[in-house]
Amino acid sequence: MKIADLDYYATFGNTFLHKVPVKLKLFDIAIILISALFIKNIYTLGVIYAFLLLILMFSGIPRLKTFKISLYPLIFASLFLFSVNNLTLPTALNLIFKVLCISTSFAILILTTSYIQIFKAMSGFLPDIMVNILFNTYRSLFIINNTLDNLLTTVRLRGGVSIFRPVYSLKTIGNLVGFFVIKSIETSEKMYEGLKLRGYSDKVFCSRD
Amino acid sequence: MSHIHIPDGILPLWLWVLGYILIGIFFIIEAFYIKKSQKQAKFSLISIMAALMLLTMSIPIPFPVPYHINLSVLTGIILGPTLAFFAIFTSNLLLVFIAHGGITVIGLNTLVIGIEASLGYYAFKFLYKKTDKIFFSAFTATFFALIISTFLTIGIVYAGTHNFSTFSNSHCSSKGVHQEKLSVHNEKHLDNEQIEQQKHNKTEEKFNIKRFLSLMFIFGLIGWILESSLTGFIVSYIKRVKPDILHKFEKEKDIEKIKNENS
Amino acid sequence: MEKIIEISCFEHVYPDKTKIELCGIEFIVCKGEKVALLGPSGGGKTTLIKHVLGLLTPSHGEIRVFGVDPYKEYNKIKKRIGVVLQNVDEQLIGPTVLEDVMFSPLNYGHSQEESKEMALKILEQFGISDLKDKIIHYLSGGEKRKVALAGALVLHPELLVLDEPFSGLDIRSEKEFINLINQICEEMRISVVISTHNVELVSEFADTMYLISSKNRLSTKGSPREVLYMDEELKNYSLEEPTIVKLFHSLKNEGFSFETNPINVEEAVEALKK
Amino acid sequence: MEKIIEISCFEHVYPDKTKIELCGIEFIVCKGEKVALLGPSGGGKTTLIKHVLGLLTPSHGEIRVFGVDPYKEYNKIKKRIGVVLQNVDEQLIGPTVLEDVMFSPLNYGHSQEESKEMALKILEQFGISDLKDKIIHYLSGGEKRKVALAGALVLHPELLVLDEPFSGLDIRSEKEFINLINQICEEMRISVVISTHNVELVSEFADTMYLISSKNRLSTKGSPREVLYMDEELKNYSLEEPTIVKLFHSLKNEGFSFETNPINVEEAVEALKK
Ligand SMILES: Nc1ncnc2c1ncn2[C@@H]1O[C@H](COP(=O)(O)OP(=O)(O)OP(=O)(O)O)[C@@H](O)[C@H]1O
Ligand SMILES: Nc1ncnc2c1ncn2[C@@H]1O[C@H](COP(=O)(O)OP(=O)(O)OP(=O)(O)O)[C@@H](O)[C@H]1O
Ligand SMILES: [Mg+2]
Ligand SMILES: [Mg+2]
Repeated sequence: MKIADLDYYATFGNTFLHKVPVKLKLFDIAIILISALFIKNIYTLGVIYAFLLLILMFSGIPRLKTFKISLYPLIFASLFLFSVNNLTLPTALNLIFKVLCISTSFAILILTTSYIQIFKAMSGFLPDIMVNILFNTYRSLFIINNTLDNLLTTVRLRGGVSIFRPVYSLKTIGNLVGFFVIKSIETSEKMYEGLKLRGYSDKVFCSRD
Repeated sequence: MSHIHIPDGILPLWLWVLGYILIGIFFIIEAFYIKKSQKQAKFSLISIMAALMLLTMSIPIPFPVPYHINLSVLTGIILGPTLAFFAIFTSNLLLVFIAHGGITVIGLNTLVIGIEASLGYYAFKFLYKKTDKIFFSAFTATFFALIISTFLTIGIVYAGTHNFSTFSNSHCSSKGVHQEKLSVHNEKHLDNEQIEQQKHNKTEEKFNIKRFLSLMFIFGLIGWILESSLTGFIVSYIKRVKPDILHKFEKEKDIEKIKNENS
Repeated sequence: MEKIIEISCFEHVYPDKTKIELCGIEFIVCKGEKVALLGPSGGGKTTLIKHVLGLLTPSHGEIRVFGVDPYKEYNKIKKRIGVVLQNVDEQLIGPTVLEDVMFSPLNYGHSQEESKEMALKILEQFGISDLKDKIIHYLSGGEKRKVALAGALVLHPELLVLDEPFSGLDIRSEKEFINLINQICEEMRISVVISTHNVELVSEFADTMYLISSKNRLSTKGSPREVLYMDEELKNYSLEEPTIVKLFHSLKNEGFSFETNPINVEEAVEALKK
Repeated sequence: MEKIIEISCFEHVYPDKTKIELCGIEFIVCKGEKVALLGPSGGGKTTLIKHVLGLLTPSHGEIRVFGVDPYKEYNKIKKRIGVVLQNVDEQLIGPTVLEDVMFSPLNYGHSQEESKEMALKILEQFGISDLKDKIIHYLSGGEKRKVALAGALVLHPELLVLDEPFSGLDIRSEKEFINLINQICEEMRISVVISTHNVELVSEFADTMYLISSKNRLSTKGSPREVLYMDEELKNYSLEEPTIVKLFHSLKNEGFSFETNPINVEEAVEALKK
């Protein structure tokens, strides 16, 4: 799922989870995180995961999509599990539950809370420059996302890249990404001009409440 | 896959906290440096590179293995060896928020990929100065940086998991013993004999670093080649279309040339 | 006459629930016809065009291009369609003009030499051979558009789709560009669909006009002369009449009467002489 | 009258050796004046504006804005200038509309409450209070422009600089936007510099017009009525006359004579009645 779609759900969704204060949600995540990391009993972990799935079921956010997102880290986890000699089921389940608990809770968070709110909550303990970078990245993401969409559409309309000529295709993709990088860098230059003209004083970027 | 995201829950507490601490210290020093050297102008570039790294992952590459581009070496080349860390940290952080996992290892991941970016930067600078071949330099630099960073990842995983059994619940009863072992291992975890000995102990669950290594290399190799050639094509394209982005490398080269002419 | 595009009535719902319903009359493009799609910003012109190109699929309704559903079978018809979308800037990929124009032929399996020959020929036809080694990035807006158009026409498609080809150009370049399109389409006998919100220029290139209202309805159809003088209609579509039309409306309101409905300066002069 | 901008003759060389030389006559903006900078695409309008804003510095020539060199001392004058550049998207910084408009006040040291109050007031004045909690990237093109303008005017600057504020808008929105600018500038007594390549609209907002030719020369200056009727000049500048002007030229060539030089529909009706 694309970041733009996630942001859309977070912004315009209207479930009860959207209304929970961000700080509370982050606190909950922290608790889940700590328990997932330190609990060794797979049954307890399983219960936590089941609880998260239950929330997901009744939250009103797109269930299947969220579930799919949360499965992503399993790819990496499986790589580690394959490398364990004499792997036993409990060990595997233990790791899988840990990973899933964490990713599911984050998936629920991101579908119900906009980045803006999360960054604001985080601005308490991150240095100014980092907060500025975060907000600016968020804004940049959406600007250059349009560019990327247009580029990909163009390639599609003009014949697309084919798997049968790998080197040529790779070069085309290289050109495409190169173009994208250049465009993006120009975007950043324009953004900085905008910042400067509007009086950016390298302190405040965004109101904090 | 040129990059392995280490999932949460594999590495022990001390290791990932250490990662956070290291990256924290680095950022504090860096923030002072930015303030002093008036490099605030770069911060929109940092954000853009972070956004780029996130977005390029979604570009479909028509190859049998679903592969996503990472662009960390390119980030290094464009942002320079230190500022690249900020962009990498940001993109890692945002990745966690789209549930790609790995909140505990953000510090370590940033460290590894950041080192990859700066190594790539220096390697590219060196090679480009010597050979003046843009594609070759970018390709080789990326390939080299990727190999090193893979070894770093493996090293970290090894440091964290060579006593993997302590992590499993099924050995709760022998926890004390294992804890003891842990301390022993930490002291001499490169002791080959010890590992051999462990290997013979067939009933015990054991993180097999060799198998992990080969897995990483099988998946890695395809990824490295793809990523390196892509970086090569991208940098060549930039060189042709907007060479001023690579200005810093050119200057060095010119100086070199002048020196050569003089001598 | 052979119908190239046929859309009866379709509805599209964007992921954010924005619903675009383009119903009312059928949207039909015949062989050799030049069709203009006129509507205000946000009216749904791009949405319609994306459906024609198979980039989107409607939630209701059916779309036929060259007799097939473009969303499902775009591969079958993609060689027959040339496209220039709204942001030219992001549609030029090759580092140089020549390489960019060669992009499609290469992708469709022509050899390097063939592609080069085709590209050079079309650049010649466009009168921009001298640009061939220039780097895309440093072209002016008007030049970029010409190159994009050359890239779209290099394979001699049967249908040309242009989404707001004039935005950002100054009037002189707009006129130049229109002449180029008219001339090339004449030569190659291509059907054209152009979306625009520029009422002043429509009459210079379109045989048929469709209006899209700001409420995403498609209904009026006719020749520019007919449509531009329906001032009630235009109001409903939150479009302004072109200056000449407005002038003649005002004059009629003042009690003058004219036999013709002029839509450009020459006709206006003729009408006023009487 | 107090001169706010003074540029005599300057030359700028871009890194890729493109040389822009804007010489000929002085470019002067006085207090309370509304100046339009008309020129074809690639003429150097943006270049001139970037010099005024101190984003570029000339290799030859001198630029004075509020009596200082903007490149070196922009900090001294930045509070007195409001800007909206060509690409609005990249100038909207804050995540939400309200926060974006609050950006400048916050950065100039106003407190959180003050800033908020100022932002709310200007949004009210613009009639877009209902947008205040919207996230920037979900706004339409026209709305984005309004927000950018609100952000530029929130601190009540003395000079407003707009670079092609109308590109990409349809005619209706253009007119709306012009009315908004005219009204606000009247209220706040601001001097305005607007660059555009739209000859049709110039007469609706400008007191004074400068022409930039496609060969990067700045020379003609005058009120829209004067300049738009210099058809030789316009030709040289590769610009077209507005439709009404063209019509009256043609009529004059046909032997009619008029006392006035109309530049809009109402005036044209008056003139034709006689
Ligand atoms: N990806 C999208 N997601 C959500 N809504 C969209 C999307 N694209 C377009 N829309 C909405 O659909 C409507 C029609 O948009 P469309 O781009 O088709 O209009 P248009 O006639 O091409 O306008 P313009 O002249 O600005 O290009 C608008 O209200 C727009 O906000
Ligand atoms: N960063 C740059 N590097 C090199 N050349 C540039 C750069 N920016 C502008 N130019 C060139 O300078 C000339 C004037 O450009 P400028 O953007 O000032 O024109 P403009 O009148 O604003 O045109 P438009 O209507 O397209 O915005 C053009 O020929 C352009 O190619
Ligand atoms: Mg459109
Ligand atoms: Mg410009």
